[in-house]
Amino acid sequence: MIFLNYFISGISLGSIYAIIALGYTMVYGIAKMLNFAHGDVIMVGAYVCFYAVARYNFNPFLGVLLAMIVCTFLGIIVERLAYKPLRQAPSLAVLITAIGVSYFLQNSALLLWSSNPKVFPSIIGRGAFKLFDGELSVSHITALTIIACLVIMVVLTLFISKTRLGKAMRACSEDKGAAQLMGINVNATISLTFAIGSGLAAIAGALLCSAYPTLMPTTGALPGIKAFTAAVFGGIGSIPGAFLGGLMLGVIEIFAKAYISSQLSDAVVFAVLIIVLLVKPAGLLGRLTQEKV
Amino acid sequence: MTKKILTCTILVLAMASCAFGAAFKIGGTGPLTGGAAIYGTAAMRGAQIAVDEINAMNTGITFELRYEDDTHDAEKAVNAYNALKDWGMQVSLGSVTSKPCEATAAENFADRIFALTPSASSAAVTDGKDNVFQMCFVDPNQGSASAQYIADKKFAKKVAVIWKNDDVYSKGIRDTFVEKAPSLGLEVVSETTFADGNDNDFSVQLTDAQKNGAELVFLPMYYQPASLILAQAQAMGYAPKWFGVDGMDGILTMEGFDKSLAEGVMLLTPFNADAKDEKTVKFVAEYQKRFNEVPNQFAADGYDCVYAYCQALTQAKATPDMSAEDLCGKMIEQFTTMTFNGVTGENVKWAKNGEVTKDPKGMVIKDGAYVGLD
Amino acid sequence: MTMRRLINLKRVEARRIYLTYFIVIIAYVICQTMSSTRILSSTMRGMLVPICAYMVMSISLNLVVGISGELSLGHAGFMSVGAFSGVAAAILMQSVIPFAPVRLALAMIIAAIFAAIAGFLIGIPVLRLKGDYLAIVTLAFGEIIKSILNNFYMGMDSGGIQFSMLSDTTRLLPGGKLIIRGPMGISGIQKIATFPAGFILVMISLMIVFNLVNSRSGRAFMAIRDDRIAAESIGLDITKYKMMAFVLSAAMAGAAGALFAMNYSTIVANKFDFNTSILILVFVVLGGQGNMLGGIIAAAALTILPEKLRQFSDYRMLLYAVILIVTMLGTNNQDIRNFFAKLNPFRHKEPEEEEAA
Amino acid sequence: MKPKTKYVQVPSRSILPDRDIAREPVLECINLGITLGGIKAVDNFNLTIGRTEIAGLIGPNGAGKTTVFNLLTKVYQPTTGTILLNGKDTHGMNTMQVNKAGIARTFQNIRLFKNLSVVDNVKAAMNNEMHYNMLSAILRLPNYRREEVAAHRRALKLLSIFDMQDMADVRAGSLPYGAQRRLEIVRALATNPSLLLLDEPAAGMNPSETADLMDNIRKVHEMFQIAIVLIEHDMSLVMNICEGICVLNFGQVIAKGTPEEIQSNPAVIEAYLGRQSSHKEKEA
Repeated sequence: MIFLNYFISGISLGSIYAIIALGYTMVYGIAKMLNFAHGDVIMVGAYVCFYAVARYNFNPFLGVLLAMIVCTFLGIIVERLAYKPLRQAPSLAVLITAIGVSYFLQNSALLLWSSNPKVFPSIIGRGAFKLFDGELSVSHITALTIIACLVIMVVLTLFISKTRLGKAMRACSEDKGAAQLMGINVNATISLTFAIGSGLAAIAGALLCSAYPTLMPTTGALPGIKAFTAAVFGGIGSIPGAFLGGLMLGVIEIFAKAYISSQLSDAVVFAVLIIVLLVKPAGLLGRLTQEKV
Repeated sequence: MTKKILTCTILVLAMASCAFGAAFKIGGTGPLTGGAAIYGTAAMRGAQIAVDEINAMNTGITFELRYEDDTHDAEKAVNAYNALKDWGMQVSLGSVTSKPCEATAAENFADRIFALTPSASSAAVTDGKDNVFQMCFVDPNQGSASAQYIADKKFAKKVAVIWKNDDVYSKGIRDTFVEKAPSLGLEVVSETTFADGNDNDFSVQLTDAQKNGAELVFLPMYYQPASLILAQAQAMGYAPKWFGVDGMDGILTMEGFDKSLAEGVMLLTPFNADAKDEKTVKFVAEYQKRFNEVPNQFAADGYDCVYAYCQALTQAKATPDMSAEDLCGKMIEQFTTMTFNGVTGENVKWAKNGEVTKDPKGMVIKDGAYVGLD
Repeated sequence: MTMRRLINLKRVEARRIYLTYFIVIIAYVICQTMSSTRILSSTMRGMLVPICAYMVMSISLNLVVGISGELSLGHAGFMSVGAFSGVAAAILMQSVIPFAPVRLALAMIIAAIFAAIAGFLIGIPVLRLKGDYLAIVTLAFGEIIKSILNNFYMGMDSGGIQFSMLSDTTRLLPGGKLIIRGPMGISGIQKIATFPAGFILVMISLMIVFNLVNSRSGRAFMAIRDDRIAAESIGLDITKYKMMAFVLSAAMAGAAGALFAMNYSTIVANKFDFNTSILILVFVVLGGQGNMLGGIIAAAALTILPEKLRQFSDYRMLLYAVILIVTMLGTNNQDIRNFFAKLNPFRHKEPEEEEAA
Repeated sequence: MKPKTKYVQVPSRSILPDRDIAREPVLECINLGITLGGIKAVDNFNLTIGRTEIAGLIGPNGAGKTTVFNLLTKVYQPTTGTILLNGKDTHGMNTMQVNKAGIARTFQNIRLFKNLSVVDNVKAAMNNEMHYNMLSAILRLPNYRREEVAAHRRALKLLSIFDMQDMADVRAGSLPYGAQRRLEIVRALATNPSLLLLDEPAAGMNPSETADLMDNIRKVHEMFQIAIVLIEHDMSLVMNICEGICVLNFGQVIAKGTPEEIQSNPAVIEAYLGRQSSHKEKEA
């Protein structure tokens, strides 16, 4: 039973990674850039939600919605000012700019909201589903996170495969030049990707801070890196891959803590990542592209 | 708003120091940005209040305070220290956190600038340096004091320890606690860790403690992860006794924190923001007025440091025109002999090696407030 | 096709190499004079050694990123290995070799060797991957190194050196000393790193990279970077050369780590985390990939910048972020670059790259 | 290993010219095939190239010509069949090893080391004939200087075949298109191959450039006495220069023979020449 409990802890941690990884992977898949500021957009989303719910007594779901709107605008602004001018630049330059944006958001948050940790009010309370006479418990927030992940995953997949905008996104991801020739507005499509990715970040922020309720300006940074790892683990660019990668990373982390060593759990997690990438160089569900000769 | 007040005080201060002649230049480094910013900011604010109060009191001693950001990093702390040296710092408040302070303390020692750190608590800070003193308990003492306290009060026989594996403070307390526990009849049945980056989920640590029948969980850590541990323990229905250290202080002041979670948590801390003595009430009121927050132990330590300096400088009949090196000799003389009363303790004394002796107060949280355990 | 477009690469490169040496030497002489005559502020004097260490890190990572064309996000890991092994070696040698400069030099060599070994071990799996996957695996290794060093204990007594992992199980005899103490790192380091030593290390690193670039190995690195498939088709051993660049770079990073660590009295594994790796990468990208002079100037500038921004107190790191973003935009946006290029009449106009299809 | 007998058994070595008949061929492909993405991109490919032969590999777009080159140079590992290079099976070798064994190539999409100078592109290809180690390079020891000087001289000499010695220090990526193509050939030659594969060397060249190229290929052939296989759409070039021609369509060899035989082969005319008179357009 303890094993199962650990497994569920792993799933709940993993579902958080998964929801962050979804945003990462989507932006990567289409804009082909590692948006290291994603974790910090999550933090901003969480703060907006916190202030809406805790200070101004919004309905939690309205709070999340507000956070989504704010983050979407933030995403668009950041994209417009910092990333768009670098469309033609080498990818490393964009990566460094993203890191600059990450510092910027963190330090703005520090000035705006101070360094004092805030305790995030859970958006759906702290209850849990008890199974097997209470031997096993799945907290509501875990259930909500997984449902949210699944919904987002399905909606995103449908959006990308069925809608016109989604198809434009896929086209940009395959070949920007060709997409342009087909009359797709590549710039607008990439901006849209950022908008959606940032909106997702707001949801991730609310869920992250509901599950692990402390909120600081650095809250998003480390989960962001873990989620990035999860996205690569599942095959970066692949939406189901991000979901699977996130869940697996969470489970591995908890099992490593429980059965190997809590001190070395990070080392174990990253070692597993390396092994997976050696066996499957494009991640679990990723596609390996062969260079044409 | 706080920003404005700060600027105003600095302005007033600048004018004051012009009006009354020179002031003692007192400087410190601490994390004002980054993940540890809360500790540095608190210590700086505490010190600032003390400086303003002393300057207004007309005791003949005036201070000019400057805090520099070290982002909780030894390299940046040395840079910050050097910036203070360039400014003309005469006495130092060291650094707020342990590792940076180890680095700046070495500089203090080499430059013969006296340092009294509010909260850098590792033993290596003062080790081998005659002019570096601490306002807070040194970590090993806190570990052994906690073990002693738990054993004396017979809180538990079986204890679990959860500590932060990449933190000097946590590790320092944990080491002596675990070392001392067996001789006091305490059995450490579970010992688990966490680190930056995996400090969200504590289910494994808590399950391990529960599985091994720990009646008490010792938490040598700061309050932010502790708040997560308490919440998750409650969610899984695990209710052991909790015992914290001085870093736990501040848990009640977290915005949005459900105080019922901390019900019954015990901690050893030199400072209690709810204490009713005159000094504490005055300090807490002023802090709340300025910053809209309840001061934590870091703020109190910063506050006390400045007052301790004030006392020592007065007794030594020091004047601001003295060099840092002259002041250093006088301060060593004073601090090893004097007794100080502050908000973090009465009858505070320092040993020759810079360690502080003050009585840790056993506290328990009842109805969302600290109550003395004794 | 005008002949003006055909820049004589050899001449440009030779000029750039001599300019780099020249600037480094001049900068050293100026700083050393100002430092010894105390014109330089304490802040600047305190930063001389770390700047040298970061310059070497920048050169070292440039060898991987700029010259070999692989993205590494875990370079601080090698610095960490070097810092810990170098400092430990220096402490162990303290009684045997009382003369500090020799001890420092030996410690840096030992640090380089240990970091090179780490680089080799990591290189075996890492170099099989490409692009972003390689980047994430180097990140992972950086984290693993940090995690291991946070749990590593080493002590010495009259009986010799003892190691342990996870918790301190070394049984040191009385008089023995625990040198590496897990998360507490190493404390009480003798500060034997000096600015001249840093300068020498920078010069050696530059010499290694410049001389290597103009040799068969350097050409192989760059050939592989420019076109892996073509490089294979002319018989270059990709794995061997990638490994060579990686190990050499790790060794340089190790020496830099030792230099850095011995400028402070204390060192912890957490110092060398992802953020430090990124900082070094910023030096390289800002200075221009493959451009050693740019890299070392960026290293110096970005180390000094946060200190010069202290007057802005709380807004310091915010400004730092803004400056970083604006600089990246300014150096990489074609419109902005063209604008500046127009202002500068002496600038060589780089020809637009024509993709041959 | 029985390469000799196998070679004798292969019936389809019709394009081997008489002058090499007494010598072992440089290359033999036996039943070579590869499946890419479920499609048999090349199937049952048999070809033998003599020591000093110049052969052409032609066929419509998508016939699998470049795939054959990729198989020979092990960019792709063949799913079936054997490649014998100088009588030795190349099974299990990678691109680098195949090059060391004697095959050098150029690419359809030019693959130069763009940021290196012209001469360094050539010297990079001479890597395996230099032997000084990293330490000699860093310390600039005498053997470094000696070998570098020798390599530089040889590189310039190779460049001079194509009249490129004056551009030695120019960045390869900034060369005009034709010069880039020529440089690729020089680079391939610098590895001392016994078989040179040229993938559309005349693509994008104007007629006078093509004529120069033809001369240069002949010159190279005479100087080095090596075998050359070229893929080319420019029929005038192929017919002029090649002693033997192999025609591919849909991954299958449909004809082999001398230029005259090919020109009159009905299958070829139907598949290739008959369907489009592209070489006429190209010549224009």
